Amino acid sequence: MTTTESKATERSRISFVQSINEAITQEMERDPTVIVMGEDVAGAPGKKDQGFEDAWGGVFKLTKGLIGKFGPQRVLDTPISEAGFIGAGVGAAATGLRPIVELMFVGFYGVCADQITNNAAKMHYMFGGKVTLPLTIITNTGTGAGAAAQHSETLYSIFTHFPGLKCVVPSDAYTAKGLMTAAIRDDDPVIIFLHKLLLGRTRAGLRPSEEYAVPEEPYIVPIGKANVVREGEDLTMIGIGYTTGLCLQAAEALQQQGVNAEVIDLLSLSPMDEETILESVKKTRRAVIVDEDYPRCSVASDISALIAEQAFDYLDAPPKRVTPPHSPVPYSIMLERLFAPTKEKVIQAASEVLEA
Amino acid sequence: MTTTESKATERSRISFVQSINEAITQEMERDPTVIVMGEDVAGAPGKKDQGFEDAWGGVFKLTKGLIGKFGPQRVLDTPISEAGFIGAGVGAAATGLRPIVELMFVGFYGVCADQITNNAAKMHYMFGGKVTLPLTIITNTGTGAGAAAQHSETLYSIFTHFPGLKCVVPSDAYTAKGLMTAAIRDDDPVIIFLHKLLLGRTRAGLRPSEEYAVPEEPYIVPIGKANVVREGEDLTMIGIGYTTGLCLQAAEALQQQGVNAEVIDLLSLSPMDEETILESVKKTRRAVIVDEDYPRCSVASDISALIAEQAFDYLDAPPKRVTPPHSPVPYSIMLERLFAPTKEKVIQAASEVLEA
Amino acid sequence: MQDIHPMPDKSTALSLYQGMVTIREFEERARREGDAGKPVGGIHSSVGQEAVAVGICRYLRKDDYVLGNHRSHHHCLAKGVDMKEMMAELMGKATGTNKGKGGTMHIADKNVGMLGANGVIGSNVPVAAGAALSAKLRGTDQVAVVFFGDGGANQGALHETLNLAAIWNLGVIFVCENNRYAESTPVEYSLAGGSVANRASAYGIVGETVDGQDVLDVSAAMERAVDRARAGDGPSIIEAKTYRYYGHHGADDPLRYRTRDEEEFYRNRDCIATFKARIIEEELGTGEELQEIDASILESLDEAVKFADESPWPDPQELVADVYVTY
Amino acid sequence: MQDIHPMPDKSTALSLYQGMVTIREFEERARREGDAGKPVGGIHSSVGQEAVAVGICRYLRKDDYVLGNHRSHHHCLAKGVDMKEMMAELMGKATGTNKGKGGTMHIADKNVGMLGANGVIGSNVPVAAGAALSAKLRGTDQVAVVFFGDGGANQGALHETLNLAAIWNLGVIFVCENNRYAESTPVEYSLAGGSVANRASAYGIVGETVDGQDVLDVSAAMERAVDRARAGDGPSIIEAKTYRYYGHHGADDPLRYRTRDEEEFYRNRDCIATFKARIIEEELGTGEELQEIDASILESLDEAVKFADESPWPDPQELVADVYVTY
Ligand SMILES: Cc1ncc(C[n+]2csc(CCOP(=O)(O)OP(=O)(O)O)c2C)c(N)n1
Ligand SMILES: Cc1ncc(C[n+]2csc(CCOP(=O)(O)OP(=O)(O)O)c2C)c(N)n1
Ligand SMILES: [Mg+2]
Ligand SMILES: [Mg+2]
Repeated sequence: MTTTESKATERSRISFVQSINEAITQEMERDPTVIVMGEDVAGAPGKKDQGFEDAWGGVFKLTKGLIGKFGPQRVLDTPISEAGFIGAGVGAAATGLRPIVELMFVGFYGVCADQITNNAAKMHYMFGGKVTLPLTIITNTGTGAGAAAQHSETLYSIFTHFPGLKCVVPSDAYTAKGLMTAAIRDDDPVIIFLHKLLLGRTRAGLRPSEEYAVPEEPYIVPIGKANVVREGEDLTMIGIGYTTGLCLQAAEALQQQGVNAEVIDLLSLSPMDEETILESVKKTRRAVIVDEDYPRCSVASDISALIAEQAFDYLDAPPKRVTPPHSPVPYSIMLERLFAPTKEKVIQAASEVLEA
Repeated sequence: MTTTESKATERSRISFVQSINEAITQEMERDPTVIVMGEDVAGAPGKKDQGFEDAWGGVFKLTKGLIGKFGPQRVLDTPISEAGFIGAGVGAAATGLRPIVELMFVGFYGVCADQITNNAAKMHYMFGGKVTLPLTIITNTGTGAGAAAQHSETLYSIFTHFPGLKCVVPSDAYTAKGLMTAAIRDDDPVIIFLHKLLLGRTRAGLRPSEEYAVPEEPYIVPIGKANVVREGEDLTMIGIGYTTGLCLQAAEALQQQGVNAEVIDLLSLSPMDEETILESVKKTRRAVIVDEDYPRCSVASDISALIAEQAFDYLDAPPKRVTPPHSPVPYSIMLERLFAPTKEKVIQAASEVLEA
Repeated sequence: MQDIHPMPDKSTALSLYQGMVTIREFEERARREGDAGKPVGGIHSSVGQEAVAVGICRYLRKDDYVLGNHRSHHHCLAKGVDMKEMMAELMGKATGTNKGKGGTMHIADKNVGMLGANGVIGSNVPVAAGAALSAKLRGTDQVAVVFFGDGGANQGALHETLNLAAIWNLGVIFVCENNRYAESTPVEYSLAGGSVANRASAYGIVGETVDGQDVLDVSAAMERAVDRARAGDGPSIIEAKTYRYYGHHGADDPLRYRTRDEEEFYRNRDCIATFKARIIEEELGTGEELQEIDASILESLDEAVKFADESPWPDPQELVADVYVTY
Repeated sequence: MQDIHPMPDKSTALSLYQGMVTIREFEERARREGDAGKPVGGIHSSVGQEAVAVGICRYLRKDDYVLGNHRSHHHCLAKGVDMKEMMAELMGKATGTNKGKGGTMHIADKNVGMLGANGVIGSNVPVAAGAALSAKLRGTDQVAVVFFGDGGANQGALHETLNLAAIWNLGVIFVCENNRYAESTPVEYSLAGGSVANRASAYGIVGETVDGQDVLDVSAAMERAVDRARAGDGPSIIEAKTYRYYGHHGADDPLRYRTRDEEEFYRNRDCIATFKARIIEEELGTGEELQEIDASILESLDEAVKFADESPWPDPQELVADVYVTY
């Protein structure tokens, strides 16, 4: 019992980063066609004979240790040429491999968007379904690190816009491993968006500890399914990745005021689990959507429109969005902390929706 | 009288393309800092001594004749290096010029998105307002030419997503000239989206002929203002560029059935004229949004969410969106014609909204 | 570039001839079908550039990869894509290579190693590196060829991919079809340094310039490049000097930016006519034999057009099919 | 690269010295302020690379343009950005160069021609061409300099801009600070062909390699490049071989990918120490004089930190200000 228990304790302390790392490791063990490419995904490339290897393991250590296990043939450090190596990922995916490529920060999408939205997203369709592209793109998002306008974006909305791409956003270590595994095994191009502030977190960050230990064996969190992470009757709060935690915190606070909020962890933006959203909102009749992406033409807009159009007759109040303003991310910590959604803003929005 | 009349007739026959061309010409005459860059915006560069000049005048002749008037210093043919020359547009705008750059088809954004969304959109903000970027980007959009998945996109939604960019979409020759002039004079980066199928049209395409002649003298259609192009009480139809014409046609057809539709020509996506939309919908209590961009995270979603959230208590029915499916643009004409909104689909949606 | 290459054996010579005529006649036929009102798309004709595609594909195996650009009918045909399916694709029919969903700028047939034309300039270049990487990791000696134009040479993706292929020693062959124009823009204006092949030295790889109107000059350079690629000696650039006889696409009048004299010059060095003359001169084939080849091509084209004409349109359901494998 | 350049006159020598020490001390001070818990951002220290920035800016006028990258404090200081405002910017204060909205990777001051650092690799390269184009069209002889790293050399935008600047004959000077690493990736691994300067020949422009630890070698090449640019003779590449003494950023331990020996080698050729030794050796200045310079720099830094500390935070309204000029 003690061994099992301490094992569970140990597994419950696995961080988000470790969890992604474990998913990649296990899939690489399972399937020899899985490879990893990106800048400093190992680090110190070509210097093994000088005693250096795996110097970085990725900017956030998501790929640490892989090169030791799988060698430089399958773990490829790249030059700073995102169009080049993400395009190479497309070509490798079309010819029998399952590449995982890292786009270090999502804001860098602009130097390689063509490969993602014109090639990865469209080839399967344009070629009449005769070529498949099992490509996984990992990218890091979010504010909170004082990294200013180009290094703190979220941007999953623009990828969700494109037919042909799948977009997933884990919210904790458990969903990180499961979605990462699902992404690698998926036959379509999948982008997995990882929020900086989640990376160091253990699963306990989102839900209470040991009973939610991250399983050691590989498992899948299905792409396209949202989770109801808290049940309630008074309103529905919808979170995406990092903001799911904010919703849960807000729900706890609201509980004190006698309000019982349901919280949905969206997990998947494309496809999006419209059913779970609608079912919940039809029950609670009120909705708050919490998203860190820019407000215009966003996932938050989509969800609000979905609810308005499909659950119109059930609503007691209009849906409400909690998002940043229509503004780039400011550098100064004093401004940055005003930018993104916070627990307080979620509570405020919930109160407004409840009063409406 | 006859001269005036025939002048008016002539001016009413001015096409969308001529209208854009006239706006650029007049602004270049007025302001020596206005320049034009793009692939084949003149054509046959460097071959004047062999008797060739202005061979293309742009892929759609939007810039025809400019090089003859303003010379190769101000009308610059570029290599196929969009990141290079649009980035150069950013640098030129930051240092005293007002560049107009052409991104031939919006689907090519992927090779130069970094310059548009990381530099043009953010510099003014990141630099504390101390640098302005009076850059105009012209780009061509839309289905209807059998040009398949990469050459037929709309994509204004992803640019509207980014704070710092302004996005406008003219719907006819009159708004084309006025918005183009406004864009050039604007101190912020503005993208003007031109639908292929509108380019050859005269103003009569949207509204009846002579009384709507395109004025010869320069004028502005203000960025951020929508037009109510048809008044009605029974429902509001919101069109964007090409789809405004579909809304008007649908409105005519509905009139036969005794339904009196109001039609809004949105014109500007960022900033968006929320007031005009809301005022109309509060009056008609029903809304149909018609957009050719992909449905997810789109301007259509935004408008639907806006109406739901801000006019909730006024609505007799949920808003309805008429958009393409979540799919790339197919090549075959038989499939392509099923892709985009049509007059019939608009009528169908209107009927559904009216019955709800 | 070499002045005169010895002719290959008879069957090779006739097969190269056949390859070039097939392309020429396919393009001419597609053009005519378009003029007759069939929805063949905005074709970028490859007439004039046949020797490049045929010369390059001469030393490729079926399992090697080819990636094209917007002007790729010749690449597809030279790599062995079925003419009937291509014609059906142009017309947007369900039996097309891409089920009618790609069209002229996106023809692909993985079964013969044609990984796709691509409408965005430069976009397929990195994809080719990925195909070569995949071959390397899978332990095969397949090579990947990517075609791009003189205009395409100035896209950033090419630079990134040349560097990547060089440091990873990938079996990619970068083939620039320098037909002197990108739309109406002459290469003398757009290309700093004046040579794509010379840019190879910036990356420490081999670059060669060949006469793109001479199928033997093209294939000779290609043989060397393929040998290097299969031996694991890395990528090469081949710049083929060639010419497109028609406008950029159907609606373009090239005399707005180039002289009739210039056109004559190239037409007088036509890749098919000169090669045909040598076949006859060196007695590798008779006029009749060649006519038979021509006739059988024309017959196949009649069949292809008939096939395309009689093929069904895609089912309306196809609009939303193949967006994903699963969704 | 030249072995030994003659020293300039006294005042120039002292001003170059002062320029380099200013950078060194600014970086060290910002680092310490960060260690002490002040929100200076994830600084990419330029310590070790001072001679490049100072050597390049030696022949620039105030109205010339400089564009930087993520590691740009030295570029800013060498171009004349105010130290106080820079320090305030690092701390996110309202008095910063960018009103606290840009931070370490985006410092800009148009008044002294600093058009901005930039956090996206390669992103500022085309912008520099635009500044040069604008100068040309406005009829001035201003030049534009863009700094990028050995890692940045492999971004597509560089290729596009080199080509563009060459065909348009723009007064852009492309300065590659080859400090041997991009994060942990050695240039020997990432850079095909091994030289950024040699890539110039691909575009028919001049490329020079200089000793980036020798301010005089850098400035000598720069003088030639500026002359070409002002004379309308087009762009140049200058590749400066240099070294960053610290990790990629504050949290990076460089000994995970390079040896102490290698670090020692470069530190022993420190750009400031060697230049200082020559000043004294050639009697252009005494130890005391130099100490005075040092002291006054340290004093200015104290003032800068005090200024930053005492400056107000941006008003909350600033969050949504400056998104547009009008909206
Ligand atoms: C990124 C991008 N920019 C512009 C275009 C429009 N375009 C299509 S073909 C073409 C010219 C291509 O010239 P080149 O590469 O020389 O090939 P060629 O047409 O001569 O075969 C251009 C500019 C495009 N398809 N993609
Ligand atoms: C397009 C893009 N890709 C990746 C990064 C992340 N990144 C920041 S600095 C850096 C290394 C840059 O190396 P180099 O150009 O040599 O400059 P150095 O840091 O050595 O000064 C990388 C990969 C980025 N900022 N932008
Ligand atoms: Mg060409
Ligand atoms: Mg470096």
